[in-house]
Amino acid sequence: AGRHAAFEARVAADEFIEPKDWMPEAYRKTLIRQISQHAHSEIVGMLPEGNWLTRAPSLRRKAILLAKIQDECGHGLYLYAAAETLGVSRDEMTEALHAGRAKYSTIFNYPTLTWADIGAIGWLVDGAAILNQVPLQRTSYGPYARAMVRICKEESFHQRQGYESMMQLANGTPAQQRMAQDALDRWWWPSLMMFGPPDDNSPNSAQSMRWRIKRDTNDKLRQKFIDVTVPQAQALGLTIPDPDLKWNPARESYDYGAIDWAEFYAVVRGEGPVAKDRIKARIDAWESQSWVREAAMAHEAKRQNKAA
Amino acid sequence: AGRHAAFEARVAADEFIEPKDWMPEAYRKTLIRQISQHAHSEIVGMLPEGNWLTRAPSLRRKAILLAKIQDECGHGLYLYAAAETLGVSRDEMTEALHAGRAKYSTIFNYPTLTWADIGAIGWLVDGAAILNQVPLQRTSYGPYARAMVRICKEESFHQRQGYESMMQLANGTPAQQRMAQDALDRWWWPSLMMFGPPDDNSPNSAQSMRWRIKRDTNDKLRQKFIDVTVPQAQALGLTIPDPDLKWNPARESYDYGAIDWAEFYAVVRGEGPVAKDRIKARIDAWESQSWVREAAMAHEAKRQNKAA
Amino acid sequence: MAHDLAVRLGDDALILGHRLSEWCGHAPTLELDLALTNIGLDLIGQAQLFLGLAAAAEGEGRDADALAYRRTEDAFQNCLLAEQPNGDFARTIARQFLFSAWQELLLRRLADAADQEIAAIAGKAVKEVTYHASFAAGWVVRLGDGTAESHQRMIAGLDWCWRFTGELFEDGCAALRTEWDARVDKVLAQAGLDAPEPVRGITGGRRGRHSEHLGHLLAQMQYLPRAYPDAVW
Amino acid sequence: MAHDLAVRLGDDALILGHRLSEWCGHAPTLELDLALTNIGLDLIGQAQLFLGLAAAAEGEGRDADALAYRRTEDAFQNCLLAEQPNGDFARTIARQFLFSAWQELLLRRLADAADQEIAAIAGKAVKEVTYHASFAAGWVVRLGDGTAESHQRMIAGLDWCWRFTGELFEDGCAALRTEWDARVDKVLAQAGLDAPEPVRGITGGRRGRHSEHLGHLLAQMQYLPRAYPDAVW
Repeated sequence: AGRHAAFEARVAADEFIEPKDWMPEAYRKTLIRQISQHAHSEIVGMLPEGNWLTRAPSLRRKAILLAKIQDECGHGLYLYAAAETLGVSRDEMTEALHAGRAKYSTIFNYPTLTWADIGAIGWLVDGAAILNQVPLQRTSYGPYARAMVRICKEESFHQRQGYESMMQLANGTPAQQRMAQDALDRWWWPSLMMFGPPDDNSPNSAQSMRWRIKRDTNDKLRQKFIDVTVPQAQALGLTIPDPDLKWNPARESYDYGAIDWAEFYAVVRGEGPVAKDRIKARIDAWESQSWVREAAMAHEAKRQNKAA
Repeated sequence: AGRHAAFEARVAADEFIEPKDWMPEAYRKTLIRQISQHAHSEIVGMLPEGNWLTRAPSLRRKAILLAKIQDECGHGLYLYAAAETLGVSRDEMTEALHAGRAKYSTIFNYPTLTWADIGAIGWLVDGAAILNQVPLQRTSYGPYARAMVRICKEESFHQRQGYESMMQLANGTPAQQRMAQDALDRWWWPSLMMFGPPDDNSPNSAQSMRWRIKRDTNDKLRQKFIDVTVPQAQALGLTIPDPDLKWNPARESYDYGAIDWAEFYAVVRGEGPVAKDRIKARIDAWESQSWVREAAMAHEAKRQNKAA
Repeated sequence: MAHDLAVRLGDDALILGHRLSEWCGHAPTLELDLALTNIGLDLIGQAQLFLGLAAAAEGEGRDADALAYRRTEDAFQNCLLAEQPNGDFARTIARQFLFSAWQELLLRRLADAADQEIAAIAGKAVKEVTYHASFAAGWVVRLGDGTAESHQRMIAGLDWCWRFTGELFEDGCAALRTEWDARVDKVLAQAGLDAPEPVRGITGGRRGRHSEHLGHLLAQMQYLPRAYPDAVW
Repeated sequence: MAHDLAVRLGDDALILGHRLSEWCGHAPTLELDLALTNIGLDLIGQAQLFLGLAAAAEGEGRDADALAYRRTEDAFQNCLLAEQPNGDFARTIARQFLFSAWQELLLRRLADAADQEIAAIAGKAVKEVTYHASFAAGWVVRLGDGTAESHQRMIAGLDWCWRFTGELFEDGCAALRTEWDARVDKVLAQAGLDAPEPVRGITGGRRGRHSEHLGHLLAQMQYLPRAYPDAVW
């Protein structure tokens, strides 16, 4: 009980907990769940963007997109490494993803239907991710916080690139403008859902905030996202697909329409439009190529035998 | 010896030999080789055309091409059935093809690089095939001759469609005209090679002609093809890629340049530009889907058991 | 109304016909190669007729080819089931059976409908489609009742397709559901297969919101008319 | 002359970079996903520079994107090896090793060549390519010397690619052959693999006569600029 109180005190004092430090089992489990979910999201998130790599419309855009997806793969690797310091292996986490026991962000269960979706993902999805992640640079678990510092820097670069890509479309031909508006129409609501269920329906939030695994409530972050993003959409000449969206001078914030939480929970349950495609792609890549991983291990064993 | 002489006499009198009739072993073997090679050519020949099915540039062209390839598959089936009357199974013939023991026409080891190749194949390849095949309607083996009657009718339909498709290109935009000329440049010489080696290097021809398995020499058919095709090319405004091609008024035929027989024999040996792609496609289709054939047999066995 | 219907029927036939043409030269047997290209050819023929009708109804000087080759993804109104990748032979068969059984019911009704132009095409097409549905049903039974492997593959194929079947009964097709359910149940029972669990349907195709697969298909299909905009083929 | 060289170098990099981008999200491990996209990105970068140079040398107002996205198949001058489909990981590695080992030798020479513009790009790219060749060589050894399955797959991968290697030494590259042979022999020996039997080489890429694979690749790659000819992205 003494070490428990000491742990809580260190966390409350915004000190970092390190892998060798004692920590409550629930803290460890919650972190594993959160960090691995975040890692899985980076990896599954490569798929909707990868869908347009072979059709990127200019060499510059192709290079930017390749670099972005590469960064995401790197983020996944940092995050798996951070989770591994908590005593879980990457293979175990991968297995949990493939078996459906571990989640990833619901947003990646929506399809990328046009090139504008690549811009919209950078602008909206990375934008929302940054708001979720910036506070995590000061989260209580040291390895996670340090991974987030690097990730956040790259994410805001991606977000600016995404917005720039949308601007190109918004200033482009009528067909490009339509494409941009259509992308906003489809990605707006799923982006708002990225902040999670409303506060009055988010049971673990209080504990996570006390542990500094979370630093703001879902609704507060969501409101912040809306307030930042609406003027950006206006600057692009695009319309947010929410007839109830209105500036509220009293709150100095935008009021917004009701979110379809039934849709959110359906996608969380694995019923998103392309959920089956996403997880099948990951499982196929993993299972049909186990021979490569086995070959690398066999060769390494032979090499070490020779060296011995 | 008496039945041998009787056989030769019937053949010489242009009578049909039927499956139940006695025939020399060499005749049977030669026929199996020739008919199965012809069948394999129909089946492998589906691949270069199938390569453009998903990119056919109009609904009409797509339908025509689908129908044509379907006919070829049907020809393959008739021909395998004709060969089976000689005591070899389709599975044995398939296995010989996949193992490289059986040949198919060298022409299908060249790639279809543009849409014009589809027209060129119809015009030139089917055109050459018809000249080879028309005499076979009167070949001495009954089942083969009857298969050829049906095949020839369809082939000449394909040949006209191919020529019509080339005409559309030749009368089209400059880019289409270049495409048509390029296709002629690439398919001309391989088409001439379809008639086989020159007569002075075609050891089995005499025997095959005595048996009425062949009715004209390779060089004679080749000359006939050239004489028919050159005016067709002229009508299209296309240039035959042979600087030595010239009308010879004494022979009332075209003189033509030297054929690169080293290239021909290399392709016969399996070294054609896409030979590996072709045979791999067939083997993959066959081997990776054996489960379908096994399922059909298992179900049929269960059904018969129930009926019994 | 009739225009929308013609576009939907034409796009279904075009996209599924295109998918079947991808099998050409690669089917498990020659007989199946023939059957799949044959069904594909029937569907391309239907696409020509229905899209021709749709283009004429528009009155904007476009023809069936313009609709097939010059529209972008979001203008296609085919159902999501039709655009699903072929997968293995079992998935192709599952897709074909579920689709053709539905298409047969729809065309039967349309053959007797008030719109004479649609009725004429439907009346001709329904004969073809009756064969497609029966061919596919036969293979559902063979694979379901074949080996352990084919049984598992048939389950996986149905499972892949099932969530797209709800969409078939949108847009005035709700009345077809009972009869379709009965047909599907009967064939699955013959095949020794359970009907997949009900799932949340995935829709959007009729409003131009497709899966990620359609864009790749169109990139191939439309390449030549896009690359050579002035050419006639 | 310098123009043709820049087109060849640019097309090689573009087409192989594109092929590697097809792996994205589907590699056997995350580290390999990162490595393959990384090599792909280097190659796309090289393509921008070399095609930019080629376009400038033409002086017809085109830029690198116009060369990449508006040429038809027959104008591409990449080697046939670069356009071969990925196949399994072993074939991808075979292709990469055979290509990068050659590209490294060529760029090393060009970095010291008289043409200053090409030398500048080559000098930068050779550092990247040295890594590509060494990465791929490492995996040739791992797979060749790994399990029985990986050994067989590595043999098949090399066998698929081998007939396209002769083309690399055309067009003034004959002098690279001895050094390339030595490098390849050394790596194959380390991997416990025999060099494939000499075969009749398949060529044509440098003259715009490609395999059937390039057309499908370009249909995807060029789709958007073809479908929206007036748009800037």
